[in-house]
Amino acid sequence: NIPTGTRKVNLTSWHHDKGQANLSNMTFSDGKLIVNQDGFYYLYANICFRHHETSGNLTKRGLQLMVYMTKTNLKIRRSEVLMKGGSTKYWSGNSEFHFYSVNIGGFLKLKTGDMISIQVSNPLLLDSSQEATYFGAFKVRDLD
Amino acid sequence: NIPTGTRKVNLTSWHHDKGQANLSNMTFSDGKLIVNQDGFYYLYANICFRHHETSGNLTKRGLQLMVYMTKTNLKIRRSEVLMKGGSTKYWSGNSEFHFYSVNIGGFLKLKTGDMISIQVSNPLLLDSSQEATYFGAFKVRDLD
Amino acid sequence: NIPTGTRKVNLTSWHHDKGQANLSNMTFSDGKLIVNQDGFYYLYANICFRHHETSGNLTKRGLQLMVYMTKTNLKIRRSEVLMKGGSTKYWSGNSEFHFYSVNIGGFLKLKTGDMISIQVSNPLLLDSSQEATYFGAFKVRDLD
Amino acid sequence: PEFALPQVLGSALSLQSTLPCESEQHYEYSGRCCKKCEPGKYMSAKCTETSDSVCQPCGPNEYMDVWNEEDKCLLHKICDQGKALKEVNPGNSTFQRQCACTTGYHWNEDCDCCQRNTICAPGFGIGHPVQQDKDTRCMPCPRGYFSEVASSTDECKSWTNNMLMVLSFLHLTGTNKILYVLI
Amino acid sequence: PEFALPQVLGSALSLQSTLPCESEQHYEYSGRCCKKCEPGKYMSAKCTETSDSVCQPCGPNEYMDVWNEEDKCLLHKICDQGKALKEVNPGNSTFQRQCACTTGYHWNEDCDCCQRNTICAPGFGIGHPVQQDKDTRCMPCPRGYFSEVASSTDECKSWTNNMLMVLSFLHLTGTNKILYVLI
Repeated sequence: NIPTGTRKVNLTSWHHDKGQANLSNMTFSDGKLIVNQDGFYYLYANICFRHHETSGNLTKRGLQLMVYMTKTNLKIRRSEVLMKGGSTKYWSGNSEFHFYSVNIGGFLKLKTGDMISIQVSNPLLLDSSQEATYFGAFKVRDLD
Repeated sequence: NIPTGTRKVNLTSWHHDKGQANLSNMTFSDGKLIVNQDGFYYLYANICFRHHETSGNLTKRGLQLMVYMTKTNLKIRRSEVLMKGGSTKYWSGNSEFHFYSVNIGGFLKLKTGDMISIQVSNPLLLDSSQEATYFGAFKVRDLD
Repeated sequence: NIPTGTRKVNLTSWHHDKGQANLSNMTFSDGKLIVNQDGFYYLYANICFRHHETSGNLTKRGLQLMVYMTKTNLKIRRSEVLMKGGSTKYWSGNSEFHFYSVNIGGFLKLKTGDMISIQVSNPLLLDSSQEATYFGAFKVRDLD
Repeated sequence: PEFALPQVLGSALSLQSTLPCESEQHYEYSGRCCKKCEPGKYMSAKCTETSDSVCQPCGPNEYMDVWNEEDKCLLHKICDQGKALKEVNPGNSTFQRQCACTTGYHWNEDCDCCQRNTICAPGFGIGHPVQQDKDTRCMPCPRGYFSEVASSTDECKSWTNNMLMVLSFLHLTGTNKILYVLI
Repeated sequence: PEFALPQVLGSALSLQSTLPCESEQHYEYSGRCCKKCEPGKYMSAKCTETSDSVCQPCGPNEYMDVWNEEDKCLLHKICDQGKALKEVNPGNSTFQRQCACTTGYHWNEDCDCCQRNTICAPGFGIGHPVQQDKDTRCMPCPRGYFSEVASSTDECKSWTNNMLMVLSFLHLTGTNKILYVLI
């Protein structure tokens, strides 16, 4: 069975230049978006989870399908969850396919060197197509 | 009964100038937003589904309530799903009202002539009030 | 038991300058964001609901976990729901923890003096940590 | 400030007491006191030093129920049958459309939906007046009345007219025992 | 660059080897080597050619536990009773607040929630030491011990003190059959 309680996992294998992925004025390394310019940014993520009965039964316990966007600030060696979203789910056996998507977004102050990364629960259930699971950031304006 | 698996339907009848709807620097025709200027845009959609027992029973099978945002590029006569979101749902008969909303959003490169449209599953379950179901785009900056 | 049908409540106690909260070029008073400059703004909110069995049983009826973003226009003494999102939920007793997040966002025209506020159903179930429940707005550009 | 503070009643003389422009039907703009647009219209152009405000009628499915400076009318809401709502007043360009829940349901502000009316248990009947779109009020049947059903629409029935019913009931079944009930 | 590359050990002579400014308590800014703000404070203004960094104390419900150049303190987390959390250390301006799950539950990193402790089946008892906020560890009862209940708190009981219990049990019920058990 697919373990429901798999540990919260850091997602590192993102496309950053293929398909709809784009990167400019930010650096991408080891699954993290690194800020090059202080400013106010709009950060967002969309994560889709799915399960098909052909992948085996889910354990009877409920699932908690979650996404966390984390900021790592090397100067104070601190990681902080910026935003989170998700839902507990009861994906019973009698339906052949289950699907759930969560979207988070917010306008936040970022400094040069800040690193943005995504963690999810139950990575085995991820729908990793590019239109389903993605995250990003764009600078809206300078700091005051 | 309301068929659960109704085909994915293209939504065309949007208000573009009444109530909260607005249109500037983009063209709206036949339910599609047409891009007039190359650039990086933030695209978003919010879709609400609802069912009241007075509208009849839903079939026992689960529902899959989905939204898809599609880009059509006439030059290469190609349509591509940019973003998707939604959830499988088990709306049982014993509750008089069911409701579910899905939100998707993302920062994408668009070119003049690109056409953005929205498809949903189960259109009969749409809550079409303006604060419930809407979509849009705004240009954030020029291409590099 | 936690009453499911608690009245829609206006959320007023937001941090506006602590932690990740920020405020510039807008005024915050009595839980409302007040617009100081006409323009097109992107408005967003993320609300998390949670229930742990140690807080007592939820009544058997379903829950409807909703967020509403409202604009109050003093000139015409009118309040209007700009955006809404949420889901009906059936949080049964046999699981120790339930969680659900909803995200809404949209690009809207706002005028000086417009006041933006958030209402939710079931405020007792709110997860009030800063990464879970927040709302905001940023100006994208001037009116045409 | 966007709008001037209302004059305090009985305020003492002020040197240059100009009548306040800002009122229900007027607004101050480019140094002039101009007329707002009447209900049913929106302001397509504000006044200038040389021209008055320009007002246009609301389009179909729109309304504006106050004097205003808005650049657009408000959109009528939808009486969504899919939410068990029906239209009770279509509204017009100066009056907002009104919806109500179909019979047996009432609008619940909390869930923004039509919720089933409360079912009155046996021994209770619905209270009067029955208001559309409001939940049933169950009242215990007073002396001389009864209700033997659980219902969200039935009132308490008085014993008297039920005596006949009981008799007819008996008659129907052919047994001639008469129920003696202490009134 | 924001921070200078650490000098490679044993690097050869470099022409102008100035001591690196960037350290736990210092930062380089406008050509000077300035002092960071101590734990419990944030930096309301960076140093300039002529003035030092300006540090302000964290406000209520805030903390900063390192030397820093941050323009704001961090917000203490909430020990949310609604998630079965309780405060084990309120924290202060230099130390983050600590929460833990109420008894019978343990923090599960995966769901970010307090999960019920595992219940040890009969024949198993809880392992020691029992750690707050950690799941029960169920250990099979070794020879001479037993557990006849499913519990997340009970240890294996040794036969000896239970023999009396069995006897008393028999005594109670009056039958005098003695259980001979091979130890």
